[in-house]
Amino acid sequence: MSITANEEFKPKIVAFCCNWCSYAGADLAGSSRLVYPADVKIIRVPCSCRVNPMFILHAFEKGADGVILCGCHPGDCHYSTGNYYARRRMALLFSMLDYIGVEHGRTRVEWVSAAEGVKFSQTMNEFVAKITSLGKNVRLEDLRCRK
Amino acid sequence: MQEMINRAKELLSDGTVNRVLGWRRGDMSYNPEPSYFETAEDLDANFVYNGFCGANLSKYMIEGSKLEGKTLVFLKPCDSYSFNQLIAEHRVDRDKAYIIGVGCMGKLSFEKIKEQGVKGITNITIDDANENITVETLYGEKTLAYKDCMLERCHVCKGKEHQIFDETIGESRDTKDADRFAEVEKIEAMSPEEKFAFFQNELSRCIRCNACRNVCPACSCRKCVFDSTKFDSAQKANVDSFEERMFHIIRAFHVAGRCTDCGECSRVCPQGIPLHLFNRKFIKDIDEFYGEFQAGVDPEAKSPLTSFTFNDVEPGVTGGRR
Amino acid sequence: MQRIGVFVCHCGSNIAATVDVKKVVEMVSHEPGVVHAEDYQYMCSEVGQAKIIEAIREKHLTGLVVCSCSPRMHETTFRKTAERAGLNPYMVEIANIREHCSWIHKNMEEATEKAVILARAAIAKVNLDAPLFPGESRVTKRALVIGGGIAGIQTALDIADAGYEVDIVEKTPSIGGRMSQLDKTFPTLDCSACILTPKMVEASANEKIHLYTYSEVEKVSGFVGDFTVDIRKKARSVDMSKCTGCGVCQEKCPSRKTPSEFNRGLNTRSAIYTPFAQAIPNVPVIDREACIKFKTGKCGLCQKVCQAGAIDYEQKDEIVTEKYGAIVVATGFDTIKLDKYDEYAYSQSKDVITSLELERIMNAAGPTKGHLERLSDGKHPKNMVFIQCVGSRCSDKRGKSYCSKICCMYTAKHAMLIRDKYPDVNVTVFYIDVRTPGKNFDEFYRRAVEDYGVNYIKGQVGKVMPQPNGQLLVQGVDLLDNKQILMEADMVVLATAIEPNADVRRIATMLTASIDTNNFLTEAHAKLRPVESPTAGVFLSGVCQGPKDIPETVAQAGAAAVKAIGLLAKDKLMTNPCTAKSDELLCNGCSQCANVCPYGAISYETKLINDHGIREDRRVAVVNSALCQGCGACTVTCPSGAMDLQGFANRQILAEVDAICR
Amino acid sequence: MSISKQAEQIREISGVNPYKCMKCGKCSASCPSFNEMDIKPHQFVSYVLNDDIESLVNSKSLWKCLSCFACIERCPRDVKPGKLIDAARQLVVRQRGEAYLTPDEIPELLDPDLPQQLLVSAFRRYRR
Repeated sequence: MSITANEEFKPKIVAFCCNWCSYAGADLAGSSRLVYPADVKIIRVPCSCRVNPMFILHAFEKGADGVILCGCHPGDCHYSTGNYYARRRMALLFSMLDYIGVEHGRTRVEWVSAAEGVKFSQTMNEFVAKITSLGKNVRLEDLRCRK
Repeated sequence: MQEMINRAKELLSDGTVNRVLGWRRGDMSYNPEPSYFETAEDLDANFVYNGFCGANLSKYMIEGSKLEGKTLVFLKPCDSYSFNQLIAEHRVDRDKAYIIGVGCMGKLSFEKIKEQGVKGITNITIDDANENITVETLYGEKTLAYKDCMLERCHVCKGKEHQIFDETIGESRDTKDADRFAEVEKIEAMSPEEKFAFFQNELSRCIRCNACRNVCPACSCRKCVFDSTKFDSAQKANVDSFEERMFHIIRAFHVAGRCTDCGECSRVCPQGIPLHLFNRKFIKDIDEFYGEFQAGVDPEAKSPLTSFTFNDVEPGVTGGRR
Repeated sequence: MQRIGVFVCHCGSNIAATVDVKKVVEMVSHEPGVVHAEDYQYMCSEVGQAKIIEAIREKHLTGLVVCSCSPRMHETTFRKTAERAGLNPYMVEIANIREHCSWIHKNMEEATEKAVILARAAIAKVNLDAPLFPGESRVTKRALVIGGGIAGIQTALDIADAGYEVDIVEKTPSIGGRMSQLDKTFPTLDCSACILTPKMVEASANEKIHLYTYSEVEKVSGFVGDFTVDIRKKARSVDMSKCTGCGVCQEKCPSRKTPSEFNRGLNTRSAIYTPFAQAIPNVPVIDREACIKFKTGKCGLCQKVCQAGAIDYEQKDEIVTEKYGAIVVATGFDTIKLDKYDEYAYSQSKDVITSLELERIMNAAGPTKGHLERLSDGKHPKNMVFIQCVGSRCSDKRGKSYCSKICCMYTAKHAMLIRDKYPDVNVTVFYIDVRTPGKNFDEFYRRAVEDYGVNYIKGQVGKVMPQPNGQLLVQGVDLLDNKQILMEADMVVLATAIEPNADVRRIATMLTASIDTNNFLTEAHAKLRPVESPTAGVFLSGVCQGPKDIPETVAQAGAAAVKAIGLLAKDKLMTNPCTAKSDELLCNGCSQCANVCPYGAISYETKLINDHGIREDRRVAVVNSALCQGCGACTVTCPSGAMDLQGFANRQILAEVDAICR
Repeated sequence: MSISKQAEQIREISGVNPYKCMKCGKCSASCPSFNEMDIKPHQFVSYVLNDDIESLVNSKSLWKCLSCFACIERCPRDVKPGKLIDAARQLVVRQRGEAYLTPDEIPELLDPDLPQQLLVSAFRRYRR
């Protein structure tokens, strides 16, 4: 990994959050002042099922070091069934990334309800720690994008 | 083969069909190509069916369905899965096709023949029993076992049964002698570094000719997302290994749950990239996670990615299986 | 190219204390498309909004980015601001630099950098925004209330009073709910039945109210203003139109061994039964699990004795499909199971009971005809111990983390009633805290102590030990005296925690209403929208939303009714324009999108398509924007990318990703 | 070692967050050794919170706790005073260095009045 010892590695992390549960959970984490690293940037989507595997690959391509998808708990989807589809899509995608040798742990799915500010913050802290330990994403980044 | 020609001529002459979709003799004995035939004369002169007719004709029926009248299409057992899948996706019109299921004794790979150290090939003939092939070369004749020259996909043959047909002609042979997922499992057992190196090596050869996409019966979009401006993923001139990786993952994802494992992608790849390893990984995962599923068996069946159960595996668990 | 204005809010010091707003303004002003950037103390204030309007007009802005609090808070506000200045409201994006930034980061440099990135992502999205226009949908002028307890009854009465049709679906054979099981009510000690029964009668007599008792909601589809609901009317085996409610069938029924649900299993009932004397409707049901006729085919006694010929063994479940504009959930509560609290010996001794069981014992229509007696031997108790917070305020895995709210008051009520009726009984209450906020509540509790001599001890009970002589040995502690207490009791009453009715999970799933970790239904806003669920058109009434007593429940029931009436009073609703849209030129017609659509909003048409000169009939997907709710499931399923979601388009999300990863 | 360091150590050894206590007293209500103790189980928490480990360590209670775990089992807030007292004991034992209990020492210590439960819990705790 090409990080010099004295330069602290700040990972880039994209979090896709569904509008109804996880985004609200992130809001609750905020209003409860539950600290998690600034490396996490949240993109609001209506539902976890809106997240195209292409978005995730694209994020990695553009230099993200980790991507996390948060949605309503299975059974609680605002749109009834969206997260069930997301769960299958992500299960297959993550398995494929693992198969081509991308360190697993760079991708994660977590179900966070609107009431789970604590869980949201904990999840983000854990995820950032994980990505920091994995270091820079060098396998999926399109090197041309760094120029 | 003659039986097929005779039957095709009958169906043409009695007006059941307006044309025949089959394989046309190529410039060499080992490279027939898919083609329409509209006359008895053309059929007699150019129609061919032998061990080299690996091409899956299902996808051609997307266009065939738009033509006037019915088209007679010859489908091998494994091709018929693709046709069924296309019916499920409303891409072909069953009523526009007259399907003759043709027997298949396993199909041959020119690459496999060359791999056995045969050079300067001028002609290849296959014995009637499909046990041996005789390769005429500039340096003399050589006999090879049919089995050793088969396409990878034939070693994991899905069976002799046609999934859909109006009538059948000829005998089939189940050529399965390998485990379908053995190669996938071998890769799964590698370390992340080995896996990455393996795919890096394979995919670095990709020249982005799109042959895999063009031949794939599941890749039947009118306009591919990779050619669309909507996704900012349109082809870039300056391709590198990264983009190939993304292209092949996304392509495999798009056909996941719909891919019948017909193996055409690997067959046509001019660079010999084992593209089926992507599709088969998804098939294996789908089988493991959601129960066995073979696309193209039942056109009414819901694809694994457009259905779910309340207790599906969690992505985290899956990702961390090992 | 858009002309974008960026407005950075200080939110007092909420944002400005951690984010250098001036720097954010400076940084974003160089972003592509940005022609205006400013900051202000409170963007959401009148002055702040006026600044936005002024900028829109002066600089001819085509898009807005407001860097402020969560879009869940003020997105609507700023959309309306934009609209007032003549800008399409959907040309507004919010960068959440409060909840997702200033409130959770402590380092100013870090927070400012993140705020800039979040603003860039919003700018990138606005750059690709297109004006959107809401459609209209109709409102069915009828409401559904799920649950026929006091909450459901009150909501239905209020809705009916406003002139709208309302249906109550109640799963038990009678409306009335938990309140009908109570003996007296605090803080006035009037009889529960005396105040509830008139309301039950009123509900059944009201011509606008239709009761579906012994029925359950089976399926819900549709959306606000236009729900379609399947209601399963379970086979009553009694013809409601013929039954006169004479009760002879219940007297004669030979199967009498089934524990009475209404009396909490303290006595038994017949197989054909009404739960209680004042049941509405006063029409019994046959419990087919218990009925001898259904089990063996022999008997049929009730049919023989029924003068009205109302017994119908052939009756089958019936599914009724109705349309509603609004749905109110009032599913209520139950007490928790005590199987994890062995130390209180609930399962070991019949004389350890829950407070709800005590209500039945104290009730004249209850299993002991209102006499206070031990269930083990029928003896009159001399010493009674009440234990508070059984399963409430437990952050371990055994109980509930919340305060059940009603127990302090009903225990004071029980203690008082017992001391009043039986002055010879010593009553001891072990409590952790006595919580009595509420009008006349603390006075009520003090009366129990001061006027009735109830012995309140601060400290929990560790263990209840049944003795061979039938006594119960209670080991507790008096924390104020710092002494361990060992006392004998004849009866122990457990103030058992309450929890939402077990069915609520199923109902929430059908309604796509969210529930919290304790299975309480989530309100749209904890403070400002307490009776609305986050799902439009679904309202909350009573304990299904959180623990509350009767006065609060009735108040909330009325509030939920008002919200429902406000919706029903509208003729049309504006629909969310962020719906899916299919590009006909790209569509393969493969039907995959329709397979995943939860609303059945996608259909297929064969259309003549002109694809760059090629004219042909193609099967293409068409989205019904009135049905589409904008989840986006279809967009990901579509292999060709023909299906896209307006307001959350593929290119927009990718642009946000780019901005973040830049 | 400073006092607060000790308090910290107790929290670390016990894994208990004493702030979770809501002072319900169920621990004291459950304790079979309550009457033998000078500092009662429900008071352990405040001694830790007030950094008065000294008193806790020198109390009779430290050695009167039977480690029966009733308080741990029943504490509704996961505070588990029994773990705190155990941690305080660990603190003392660790300071004594190698003086752990070994099975050979048991016969000498045996007292017919000693509750069996104490013996079992002593083994559970100190035979490392």
